[in-house]
Amino acid sequence: MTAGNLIIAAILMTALSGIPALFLRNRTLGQNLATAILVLGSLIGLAGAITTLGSGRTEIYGIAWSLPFGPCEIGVDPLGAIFLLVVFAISGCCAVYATGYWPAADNPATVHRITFFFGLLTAAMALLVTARNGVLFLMAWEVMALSCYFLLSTEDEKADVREAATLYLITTHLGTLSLFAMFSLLQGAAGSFLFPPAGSLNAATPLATGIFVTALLGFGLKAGLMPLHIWLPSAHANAPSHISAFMSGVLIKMGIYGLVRSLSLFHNIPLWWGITVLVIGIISGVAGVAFAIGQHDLKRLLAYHSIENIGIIAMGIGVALIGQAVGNTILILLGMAGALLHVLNHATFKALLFLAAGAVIHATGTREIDLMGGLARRMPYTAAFFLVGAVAICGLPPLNGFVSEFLIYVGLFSGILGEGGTAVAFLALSAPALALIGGLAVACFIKVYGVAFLGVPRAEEAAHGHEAVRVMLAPMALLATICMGIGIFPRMMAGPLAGAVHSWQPAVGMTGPALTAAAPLGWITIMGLVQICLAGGVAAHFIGRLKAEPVSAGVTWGCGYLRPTPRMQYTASSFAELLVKTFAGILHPHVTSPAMKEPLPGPARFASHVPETMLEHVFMPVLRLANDRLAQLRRLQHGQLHLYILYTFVTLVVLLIWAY
Amino acid sequence: MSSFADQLLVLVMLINFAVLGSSRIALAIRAVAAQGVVLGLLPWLIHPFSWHLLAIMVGIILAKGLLIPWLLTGAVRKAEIRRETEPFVGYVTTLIIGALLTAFAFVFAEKLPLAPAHQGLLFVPASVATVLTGFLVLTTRRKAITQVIGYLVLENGIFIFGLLLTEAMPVMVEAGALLDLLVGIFVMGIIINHISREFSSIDTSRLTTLKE
Amino acid sequence: MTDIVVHLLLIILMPPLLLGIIARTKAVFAGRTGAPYLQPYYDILRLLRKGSVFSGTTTWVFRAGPVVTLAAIATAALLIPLGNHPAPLAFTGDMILFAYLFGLARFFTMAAALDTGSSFEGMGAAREATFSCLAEPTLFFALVVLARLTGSLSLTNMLTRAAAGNWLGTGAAMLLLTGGLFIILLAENCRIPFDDPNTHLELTMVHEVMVLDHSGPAFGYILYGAALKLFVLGAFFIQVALPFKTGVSPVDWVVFIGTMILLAIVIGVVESIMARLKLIRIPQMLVAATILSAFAMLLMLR
Amino acid sequence: MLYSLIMLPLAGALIAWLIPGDRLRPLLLPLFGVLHTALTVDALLLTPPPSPNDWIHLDALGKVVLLGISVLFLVCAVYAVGYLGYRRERSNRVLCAGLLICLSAMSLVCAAHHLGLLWVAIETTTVSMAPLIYFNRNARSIEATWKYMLICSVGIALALMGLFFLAYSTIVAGQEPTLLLEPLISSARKLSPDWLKAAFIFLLVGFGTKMGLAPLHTWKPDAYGEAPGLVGALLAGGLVNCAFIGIARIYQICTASGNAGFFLDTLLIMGLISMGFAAVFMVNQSDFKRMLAYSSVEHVGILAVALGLGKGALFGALFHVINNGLTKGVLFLSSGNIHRSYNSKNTSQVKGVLRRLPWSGGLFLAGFFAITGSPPFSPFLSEFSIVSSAFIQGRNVSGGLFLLFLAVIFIGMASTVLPLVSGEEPAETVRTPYRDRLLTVGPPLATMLLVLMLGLWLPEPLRRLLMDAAALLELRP
Repeated sequence: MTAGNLIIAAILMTALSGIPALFLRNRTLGQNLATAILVLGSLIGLAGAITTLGSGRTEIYGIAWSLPFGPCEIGVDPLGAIFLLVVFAISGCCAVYATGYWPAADNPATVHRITFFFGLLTAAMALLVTARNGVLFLMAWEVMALSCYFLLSTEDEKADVREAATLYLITTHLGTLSLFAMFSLLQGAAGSFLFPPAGSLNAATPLATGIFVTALLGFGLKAGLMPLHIWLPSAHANAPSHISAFMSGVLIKMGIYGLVRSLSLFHNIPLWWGITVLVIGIISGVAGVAFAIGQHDLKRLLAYHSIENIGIIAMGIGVALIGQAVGNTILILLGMAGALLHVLNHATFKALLFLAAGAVIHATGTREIDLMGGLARRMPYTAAFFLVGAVAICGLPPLNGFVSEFLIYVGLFSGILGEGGTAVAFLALSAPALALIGGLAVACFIKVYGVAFLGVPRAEEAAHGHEAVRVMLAPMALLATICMGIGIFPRMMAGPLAGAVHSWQPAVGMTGPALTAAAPLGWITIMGLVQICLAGGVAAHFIGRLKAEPVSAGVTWGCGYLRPTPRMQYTASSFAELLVKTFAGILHPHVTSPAMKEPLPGPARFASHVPETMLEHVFMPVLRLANDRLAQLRRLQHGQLHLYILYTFVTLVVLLIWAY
Repeated sequence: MSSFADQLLVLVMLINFAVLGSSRIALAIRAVAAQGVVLGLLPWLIHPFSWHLLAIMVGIILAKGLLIPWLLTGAVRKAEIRRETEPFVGYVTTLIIGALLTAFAFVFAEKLPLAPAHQGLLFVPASVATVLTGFLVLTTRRKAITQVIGYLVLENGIFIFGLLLTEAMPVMVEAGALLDLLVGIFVMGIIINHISREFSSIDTSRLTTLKE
Repeated sequence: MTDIVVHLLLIILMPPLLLGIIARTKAVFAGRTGAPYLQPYYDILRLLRKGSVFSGTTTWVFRAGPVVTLAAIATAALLIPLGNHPAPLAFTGDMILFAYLFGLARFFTMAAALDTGSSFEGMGAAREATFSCLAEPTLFFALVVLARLTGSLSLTNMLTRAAAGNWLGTGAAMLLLTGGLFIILLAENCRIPFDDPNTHLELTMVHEVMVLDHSGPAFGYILYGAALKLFVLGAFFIQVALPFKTGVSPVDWVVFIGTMILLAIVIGVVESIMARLKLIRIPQMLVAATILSAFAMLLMLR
Repeated sequence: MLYSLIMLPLAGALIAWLIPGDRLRPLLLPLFGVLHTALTVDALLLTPPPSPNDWIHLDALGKVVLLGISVLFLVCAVYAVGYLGYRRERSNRVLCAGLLICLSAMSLVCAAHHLGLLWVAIETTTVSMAPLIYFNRNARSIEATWKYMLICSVGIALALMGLFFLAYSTIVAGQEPTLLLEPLISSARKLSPDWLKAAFIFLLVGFGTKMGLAPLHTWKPDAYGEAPGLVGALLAGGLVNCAFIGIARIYQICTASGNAGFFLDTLLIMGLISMGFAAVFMVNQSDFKRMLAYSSVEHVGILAVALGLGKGALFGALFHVINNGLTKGVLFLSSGNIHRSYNSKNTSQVKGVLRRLPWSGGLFLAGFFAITGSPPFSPFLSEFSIVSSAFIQGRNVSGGLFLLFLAVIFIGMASTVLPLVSGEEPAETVRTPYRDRLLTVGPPLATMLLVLMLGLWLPEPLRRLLMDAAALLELRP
């Protein structure tokens, strides 16, 4: 049983997982059956991906198809395997979670829709990653997009769900159209719809430039790079939470995969490609997290963090491209390895966060964090898992987020040491940018965690929160474990990553040790352990002291005020106010602040809300303008028959005059 | 002989102007009928006699000269309308435009080579001019019936050209031409009746509910 | 080996002394006798022996806060070279870990603050979050400059190689850098003019207000952690600002300790002669620091 | 053999006219539909030896279109039984007879190799459709019919003029005067280029009117909007393809004449203009049937562009003829159901179709995805092969415009279709007797599955057939 066969089996199983349920009268049984099949398929797929990563071999299978687009192949290589790992792992977790979060008993109308399209979505993604023919790729791509649309619009009786779904569908289709152009151009360059071997195309041609631009457009739209991210926040916010987790964890990574895969086909890459990707990455990262800080809808906030992390991944890719341009293999290795590892890491901790958020929303019935508070008491496990995710996404040691950012940082710094004016300048600039992103992320997540889980309940909803059921907690626990595992023992990823980078750019003749040499992953383990030991020591001492000395409970010190009420707690808006003010230039927040005139002001409230500025201030106005212009043209269809005949007449005459 | 054909063609073109200038529908119908008769005579002049030719002539004169005018007059009588009041473009203007179009037709005809047999004949300009006139009527008149007349003129123009090919072209294509003409007019006649029933008038400028 | 022992001894013993010196300096300026130099040691030891009071609203996060914070700062202390001596733990890219450990410490301090549900502590956390992420880039500009300057990716080399020679070579850059770093040093350690460690107007405070509710051993850890942070960042600063080195190990230790004490005095002086900034001015100062170090970087890359 | 394809439906029409009962008559349609399809398949399988100078014989091009038309008619015929079940108030004599006459005329179009005959056949389809558009007998339908009739007649007249020019070009060139296709193609190089150009222009405008290329498309939204769903389906999936054959025949001659540049450019430009027009009119279109009409304008534009591009796009063009026909069938039939059920075709009243009519709504949605070229439906394959051949030929501007228009059209259609199918159904909508039944849902469903199948697996015979047809249109150097 080779890796490829395993993957193919997994694709088939996941694709069909939802079908039996359609014919079962007992919906709960159907859901469980579908989940079981899906999980089994995912496990098989994981086995396949892991074998590939272990062996580092590439397997190509020709498949017989009758479509007039040349031969068709599918293949599994380490680069793809990394993404397959993500697809199958997260898919399995979300499916299990769904049985608790979206039980058939409570949602008889929609459960089949969800299980069916979820399986289809998983399979489409896996197929997408293994496709080696442009047309097959496009088909998988669109099946993915469409099934995701149906999942997203599950609750289409809600108006904003409909809006989000429509926006998503339109943007994703625009991306697909841009990919039409890209694969056509690629066919022109390679002479066939089959993907040419990695590094076989010369990037210094206008054709290649066209491919690069269209790829950036098409895949960037899916990945949610600024300013193409407009669909992402509302989509992630309005989908059912496990779908949000899957979208944010995996779907947008498919855009990254497409970008990486299409870039892998080129050699002799011009510097400006790398710089473009790097700068776009920086913009997405900083702007994404800045927008996130302004949100107080839990899921919208997490969605903007997806944009941020996609930005970080793009920065890694940019570093790798710059490395190719200046011929510095260390940069290629570290940048791409960092990017790929961050794909994996973001998938895990973002899925974890969304699942935890789902549990919270399930318990409190609201997405508004200002209505939560004190949940750590009522749902301790969820709170703990969310904390793990939060620390990880902030890139703080000793969790996995740190490792991938560490790789990218080391890449940046080793680029800075090298020669080459422009490149060095941009790399040097991006290190502090990444630091800024990290700092803002910390600010944002301490806000979420503090306001939602700590303190005391701010509203009824939160007061009656209840801990999630086991089937919801188990996936979270698994994901949290992965976060810690990779964070403390990153060395186990060194081999796979190096293999993936190698299959991305065969020129880089690197294997496991080289990566560990370039970035001391072993030391990260040591430092992690040191941290844990120190913490353990202090904790032990602390506990000892607590045992030894009297411990009494009191009320929070209100600086003399003895009857604090929940409404006195700092809200998300007020927490973010200073930062939102600092970034008001790009955020355009809607602020309603009290105007204090008379000496003894009456009751007043402060609230700030950050809209999807790109959409509101750039895209919609343009579309509206275009629409008004077109309205003029629509008068041509005025119903006057004789003028219709005149059109015919004029066409005839014009053609005659043109001809003679 | 051929010069005489040319004179007839000039006559055809004059009839075009009559159609353009006439405000009374009855007159326009007669004019078209006359045009049909003239066209029916033309083949006689350019082709040697043959029974086949005779058949065609008779057929045309019957169809274009009698049957269709009869249908149209019937429609007019049903809808009780005498004259085309306020067309979209005034009569004088249409006449001028018609003149320009005729000129254009001659220019256009200049550019096209003729078969040796037809050198110096006015067939091409005449037919093009008539077609354009038909268009002009179609685009400038309000009443459905007048638009049908315009369509007839258009058909006549095409038929003029068809004469150049009478022997070259198999019968059934002419038959096709006639068939098309007849069926077209027939269906239109029916519809005109329905229009007058639905809208109590056959003023097509009222038919503008379907639009963006 | 001895170096490592000395290093450990210093990071364990010396930090509270700095606080003592600063306090004494301020007392002198205020014309008071002031508390003895070792007062902070007494305070910490006393606190460790005291019992604790926990607010009813708090959870385990509140208790974990000080522990994790102290552990993180202590780990960072193992990465920083002192004087001319390599750090006990040094590897490629350790400066990144160094920077992020402070992030971790901050995260848990703020979490503990928010756990109390007090509006004052929330306020403090909000300010801390804002200021620290504005301070972050400056540190990294500095790291970029040092990396470029010394051609190495490890704190030990960056700081020990940053010899007085650099000042002759790229004086302007170093000057800007020093300015920037000094601002960060004060801001990160909540000293005047950014924050006032011993006022009791909660509305004006940043760090102190976050730890209002802690008591007993936990508060002891916080106090010690703060001192250690001052020590570590101070060490970082002086090795950029005053890279005096002889190469003879004992002498270098003495020089290092001397410069640290000098730094403490300078901070004391600054605190005595400056007033606290208005809260809205603080971000501007931090951005200014960022700009200074950014210029320094540009000069380096040129 | 071939003649039976044409005669059989005529006989059917006669019978339909004679049968007195309205209940029984519709059953004739599926009967003759099946017979016709059987004959078609038979004709496709065993090919009579090609006889170039025959007025009627079936070449690959004709086969492709005939196949599409026959299948579509069968679908509409079965649907008609269910549909007319809801329209007992009207006599369906004219409808049934008209449909069958139209079928025979369409078959003739596919088989005709004498351009005169071809023209007569196309004309017959036009005339036979007029009373069908008028089926609803109200002010709107009569207006639509009148416009359709007059504009199409003008167009067809111009086409006749074009034919005359073509014939005359042979005379001028001193060739044996003929309107048979093969001789014309073989002697194309000798024809007088000026007359040929004129002929091409008149024929393009003529058949273009029938096909609905902008700005000659003006009758389309009205006719499609007012005609019953199945008539709309036949208009969009059948008659359009007949007109396409007309243009394709001229294309064969013109491209064989040596300097094809002018003809190709004209087609390309007309096609792009049509797509642009469609794009403009689809944006916030509130009447979903009119929207489908503009979508049809778009797709004839695509066909024209494909012809204009030539080379690899030709395969796409022919494949698209079939795909577009079938998909339009699905869309019009399901939209007909929706119209029946809500008794309105305005998006302001029609909402939440997926909840009220899960099957029709789902089909409409699927059809929308298919027609906008989303994989895995077959229109994706044809549209993609067209656009990719544009880019491969280095016609980046055309390709870019093509994609741009597709993008705008998708936005327009999506913002009309999605609110239509999704959401809750409004409370105040009228209750109508219509329910989704096997006879009204089965046919479009089968067609949809066919479209999906073709998108995933192109049967070898069909593929070879398309290849042969494309070879017929190939530019001969």
